[in-house]
Amino acid sequence: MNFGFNEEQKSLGETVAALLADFPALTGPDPAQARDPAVWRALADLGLFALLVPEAQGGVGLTLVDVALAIEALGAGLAPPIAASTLIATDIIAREGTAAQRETLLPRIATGDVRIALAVMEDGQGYDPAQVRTMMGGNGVTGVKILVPDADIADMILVVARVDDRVGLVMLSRDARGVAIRHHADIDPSSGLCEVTLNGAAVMDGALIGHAGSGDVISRLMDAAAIVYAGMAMGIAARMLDASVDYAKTRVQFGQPIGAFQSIKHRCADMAVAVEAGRSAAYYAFWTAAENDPDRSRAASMAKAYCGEIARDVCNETVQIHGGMGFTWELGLHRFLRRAKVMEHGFGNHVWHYERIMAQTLAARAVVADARAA
Amino acid sequence: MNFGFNEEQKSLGETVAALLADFPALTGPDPAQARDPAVWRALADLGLFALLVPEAQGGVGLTLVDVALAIEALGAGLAPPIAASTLIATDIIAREGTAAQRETLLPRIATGDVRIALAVMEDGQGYDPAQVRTMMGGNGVTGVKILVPDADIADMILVVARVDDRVGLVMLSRDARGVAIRHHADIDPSSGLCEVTLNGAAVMDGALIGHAGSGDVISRLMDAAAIVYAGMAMGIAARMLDASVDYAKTRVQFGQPIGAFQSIKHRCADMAVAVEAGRSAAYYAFWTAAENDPDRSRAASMAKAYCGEIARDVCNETVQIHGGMGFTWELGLHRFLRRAKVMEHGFGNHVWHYERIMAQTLAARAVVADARAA
Amino acid sequence: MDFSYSPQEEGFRADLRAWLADALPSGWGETVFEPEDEDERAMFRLAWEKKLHAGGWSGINWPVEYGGRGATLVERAIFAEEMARVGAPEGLNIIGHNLAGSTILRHGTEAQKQYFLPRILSSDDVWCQGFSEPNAGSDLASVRTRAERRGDRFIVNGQKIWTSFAQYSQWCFALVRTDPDAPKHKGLSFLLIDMKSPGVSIRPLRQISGECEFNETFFDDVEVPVANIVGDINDGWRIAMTTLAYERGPEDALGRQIRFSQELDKLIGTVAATPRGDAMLIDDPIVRQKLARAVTQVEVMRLNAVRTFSKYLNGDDRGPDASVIKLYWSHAAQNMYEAAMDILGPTAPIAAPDPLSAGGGRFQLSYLQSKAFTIYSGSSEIQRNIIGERMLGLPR
Amino acid sequence: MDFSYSPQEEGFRADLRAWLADALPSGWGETVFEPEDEDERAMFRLAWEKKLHAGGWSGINWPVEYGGRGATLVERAIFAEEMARVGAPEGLNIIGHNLAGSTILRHGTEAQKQYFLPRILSSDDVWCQGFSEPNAGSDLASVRTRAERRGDRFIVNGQKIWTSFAQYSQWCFALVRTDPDAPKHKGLSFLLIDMKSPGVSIRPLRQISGECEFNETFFDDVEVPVANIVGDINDGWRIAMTTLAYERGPEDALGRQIRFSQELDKLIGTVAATPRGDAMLIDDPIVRQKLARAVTQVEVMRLNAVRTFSKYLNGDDRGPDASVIKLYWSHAAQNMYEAAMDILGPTAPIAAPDPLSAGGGRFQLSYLQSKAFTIYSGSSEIQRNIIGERMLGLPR
Repeated sequence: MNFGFNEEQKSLGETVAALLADFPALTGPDPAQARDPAVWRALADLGLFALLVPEAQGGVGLTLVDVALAIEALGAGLAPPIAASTLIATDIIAREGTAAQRETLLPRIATGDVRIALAVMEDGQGYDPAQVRTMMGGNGVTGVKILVPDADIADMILVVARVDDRVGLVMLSRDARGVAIRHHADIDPSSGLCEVTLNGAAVMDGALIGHAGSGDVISRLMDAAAIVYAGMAMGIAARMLDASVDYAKTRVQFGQPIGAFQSIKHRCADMAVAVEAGRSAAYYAFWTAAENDPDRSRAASMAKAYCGEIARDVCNETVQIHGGMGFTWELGLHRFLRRAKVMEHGFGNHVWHYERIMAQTLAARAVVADARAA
Repeated sequence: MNFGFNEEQKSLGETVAALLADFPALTGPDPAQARDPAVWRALADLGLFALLVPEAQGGVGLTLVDVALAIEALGAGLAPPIAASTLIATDIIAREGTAAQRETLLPRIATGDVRIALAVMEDGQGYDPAQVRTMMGGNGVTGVKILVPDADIADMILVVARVDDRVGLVMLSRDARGVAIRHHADIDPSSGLCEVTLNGAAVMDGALIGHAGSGDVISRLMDAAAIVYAGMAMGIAARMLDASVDYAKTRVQFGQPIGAFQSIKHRCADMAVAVEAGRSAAYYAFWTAAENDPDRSRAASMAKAYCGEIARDVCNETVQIHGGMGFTWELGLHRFLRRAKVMEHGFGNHVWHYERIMAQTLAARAVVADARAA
Repeated sequence: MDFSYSPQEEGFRADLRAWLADALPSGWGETVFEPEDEDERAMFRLAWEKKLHAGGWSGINWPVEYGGRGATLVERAIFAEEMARVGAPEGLNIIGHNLAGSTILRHGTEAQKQYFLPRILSSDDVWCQGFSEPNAGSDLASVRTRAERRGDRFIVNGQKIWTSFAQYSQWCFALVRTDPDAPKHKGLSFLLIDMKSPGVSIRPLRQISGECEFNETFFDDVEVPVANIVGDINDGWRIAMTTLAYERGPEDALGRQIRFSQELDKLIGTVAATPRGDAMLIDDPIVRQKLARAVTQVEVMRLNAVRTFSKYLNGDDRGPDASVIKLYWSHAAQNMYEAAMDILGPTAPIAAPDPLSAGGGRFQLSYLQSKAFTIYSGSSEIQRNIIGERMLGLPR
Repeated sequence: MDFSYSPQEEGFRADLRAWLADALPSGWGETVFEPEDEDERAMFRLAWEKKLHAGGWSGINWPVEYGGRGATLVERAIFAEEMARVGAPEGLNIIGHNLAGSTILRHGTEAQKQYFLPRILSSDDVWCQGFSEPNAGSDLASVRTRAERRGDRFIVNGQKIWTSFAQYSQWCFALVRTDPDAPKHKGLSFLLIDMKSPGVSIRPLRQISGECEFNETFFDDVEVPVANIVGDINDGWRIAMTTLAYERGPEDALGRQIRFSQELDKLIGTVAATPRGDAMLIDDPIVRQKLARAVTQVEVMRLNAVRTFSKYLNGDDRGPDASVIKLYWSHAAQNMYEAAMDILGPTAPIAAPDPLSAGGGRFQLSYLQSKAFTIYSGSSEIQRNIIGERMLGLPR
């Protein structure tokens, strides 16, 4: 048992962070300027999208836990959400895809030639993927998906839809007939949130992912996405903590750095504890996903709920600690606040995940009780 | 319009506070030593129980708002709960009682010869008085009431029970046939919490309070009790704030009074703001009860929910600010913590009252909407 | 304690209500709204303020001799309630009315009162506030903007920041250093500066919400007549404390509370009309808890302000209670908007003009704006110091 | 990162599990419980510790030469898990094992190790901690208890407070002032004091929960051999910091986490079995949110401890991370018990032995006890100073 990352895992995180730092507009004040398409190519050239692809399909064959720190760096660097979406989709295809899907898609993902957006939510249905009304029928997929990050720049869209009375995953080409995309107006234009209207959208051959499998594909998707979002949330939180501490060391008021005042010092300490706590939850969840551990869904929900709350709190505190500078547009702290808020609502907010934790906890208790009774 | 208390109202509060201070065991460390029966007599001799009794029945004819500061003092001084219970019952009898009930009961209440306990809750039914199963039938009242403060020292018990398919209020003599009383074991022995088992308990003549009236008697009871408890909670909170500030001024660590450290100073400031906010909510609620304002139930629930939370938070903070001394038995801060916790759960906790606020708010919106539509 | 109204007060209410019914555009708040564009909105608000003034409803509590109508505190509260009831527009010259005017009334010379006060009431002069500087935020007394006396002029040099609405202002009241050698609180003066003076320049400062309410204002050898000092030279700190007491006080809080209350009502309406699965979002018990908490805190904001009004009415002086009021409303409002973003669920991030934005997308902008509440007008940290030291008597 | 176990580790677990099945009384945790009486419970816990020692399960991670079995950190975590699984009793000599032993192992002389360590492992010597004094709480370095050297003896005079379990202890480690003229951190020494020495007296100190876990301990001309100093004279502050790092560290947190986790499980079971109107309390969505938050925080307590264990395993030094761990668990546990009192509803205040007390009345006592968590072992304020200054590098 060891809860540490190895050198390769750490180095991966540092490399991604360094790469993103080369694109300062990503974290610059204007979210509308933060969607440089060159970032995708640079990440692909780095090999990021090959990491989760099995060696048989030309990838590196790593698991989610191996890329945990890289994902944290994607969060901290406000990378385009399509990077995370594609990694999540890769995990699903590699684990749940048919041999044909794997052979067709994964080599192209590995080289960065396929960007995949994730389309889960629909208006008026809350967060639960079981509630979707989008339907795959004989003449294609029909329904309206909302809040799909970076759908406009994706090559493919992985859609949660009803198929044969079950909720499943369908892969569409973004250019397919019957696919219409509209940008949302929203608080974080850099997330590229889109509404995707599917009107008998043409499906690809073998477009159903994992439908013949364990039936676990939707919960695997929600878990993987929750964990990746939790990791990115911790990236944001850790970066904001660093910004607060740096500011507290240099900003002088009343003749001393404000970090000498307990009101600032203690708040930084509480944030540091929250960041460590959130990382504990997130890293453990990454591990359960990598191992497909029985605790996976509970761990994923704990990470998503808790890390989302922490990122929100730390962003708020960071604005406060920066005082007047904190609420300027130019300093750009709002970029992290906005992104964190969008991510908080992606793939289930804390209320939805806390409810899911409770359901998982009670189910696990029932199993133990049954075992004792037997 | 004026949100201030007049001199008589203030003086009443100060007089009650001074009287209770003459009984140091009330706030001493041992809750089991804090039930001196002489306190009741002293409060009665002061005339406290005549205040809400109309002049026609030998009282002073004041309303709840006139005694708000006296009730705050009862809270701060950890007075026996029977004092508050009797004041609440007085308000109900004076407003909802029949002429006969008023003539029979109120003069004896005014002189302090009748102590009245309030029996609302039952096991397994939550906080809602509409859920009681205790029944008044032909051969008396049957059911089990729990968490009745000071039932053992009461002369009468006002019981929420089902009567003719409605929920009503029945007055019983504590000594009546079929009434059995058992002390609870609980975190605040000074509250005298009892289980009251009614087994065909004999009722007095004209024992039904307000049953022929507006049907508002139960909500008036819950509102009056919520408001009185909110007032007492603010008494506790204000006293704990004072204790914290005093300690922060005198306890020296690292060469200065700890109140000079922002971690303590700012927490005291936040408590002071909370105390002022809670008082705003409580005092307004007292006024709505005195005037039977249409906003009464919403104001009562706001006061009970909010002041209960504030008292809890301030008690917790006060223990923390006192450091090691704070968790000693001898200093006695735990007495306030324990009492506040018992009061938090009396007559609806914050969750129940927040739900009630929402119901009231939505009902008021509907009235406005109807008015606009008409 | 008495929350009921006298016949005179009810008469005041009836007059105002009748006037408002005439004065507001037909369909106001239902089909007619404020302009979206920031500049157009500012001009709309200015026009509304002038209309109020023409109707005799500007600065109602000021003495009649300076153009007010000597309204009581209670009438002032009624005024606020009625403005809320109809969702009246905000004003542009809030700083003029609440801060410049109140400060000049309290500390100004008779000549200053005669000149400035009527022009504030009529909003011929819009005002901005020149207190903060890049290195004097929480530590306000460390301002460096210098005013050197030369004959009957001060020559002002320096930079102010967070000067709200400077771009629309004719005048600025500023805290400046007139004695660089004195201890920092003792060398400050309170000057009234004509924004048209040569050497005044402004640069817009975009805030977190993307709006440009604030500015940096630069003073480059700006000449200010010595007659434009309020109070004595080097006594500016005391004058500024009065201004801050008004900025943080119940008048300001009551106006804000009304807007928060309207937004909360809109939120509840939105939630009540939002389907969630087979039911409505308002049926969710967790959502109801959050809303009820916001209802309570917004109501307490109002009660805090009214209670402090009553203290003044009963003869108490203005004191650190202004900090209590400001600390409370700023956090309560932040909590409310954070709760709104929580409650609105998956579509919370969707803003206007997206057709899917909940409640017309107003909560997203307010949410972002709310992050400034606990920072401007004295950060929460400063308010806690003031409360701890001046109200509770804790050591510095 | 790897949370799976090696065959050796699984073997360790199997051995322990088999031993525990034999060692615990039949019906343990179901029909057989710890004694209610405080003194009887202490003796029961001592007997259990001696049984563990006889079975070879005491101080398992200590070096074999001092009576341990050189267990790995992972085995230690497994040990904690298995003790949790069976709900094994706590020990009485926790301070001996975790603090006295660890400190002597790190800083003691060979003679001290040879003498004290086996006696700690066997719990022949129970230990208490003499750090705090009435005027040295958060400001620990201001201790006034004096030790004057006279030949081969120190003469100790003064008063300690919060000496847990002093009434059952044979030994006390104490921080005492050996140079009253030096700066306050530089004049302290770390002494091992025999509690049977003439001049030692104790007075029980009741705590908020009504229990007497703590004491005041008085030293009146107590003679302590100079051989009983740990580290150099006047170097006691450094030694004490080691002790505190163990007190706040992952070993302590993991043991506590297990008890919190058991109590939370009991709470969930109680809530699941509690009717509320026509349904069960566990069906209430608001209750479920609160429980899930507690589940998460209690799990994070465990993960924090394991993560810090892993840092040590991977070669990192003990540092301010102990403060992170302690600050987290203390507040998370307080939150949990506050939530329990919330969730249990009207009957929450009803305690054991009342038949109506929820979950057997255990939550009420734990709730009261939890108020001390954020105060003892260094208050939260002190932990935040340590984290702010030593971990984040913020100025003093």
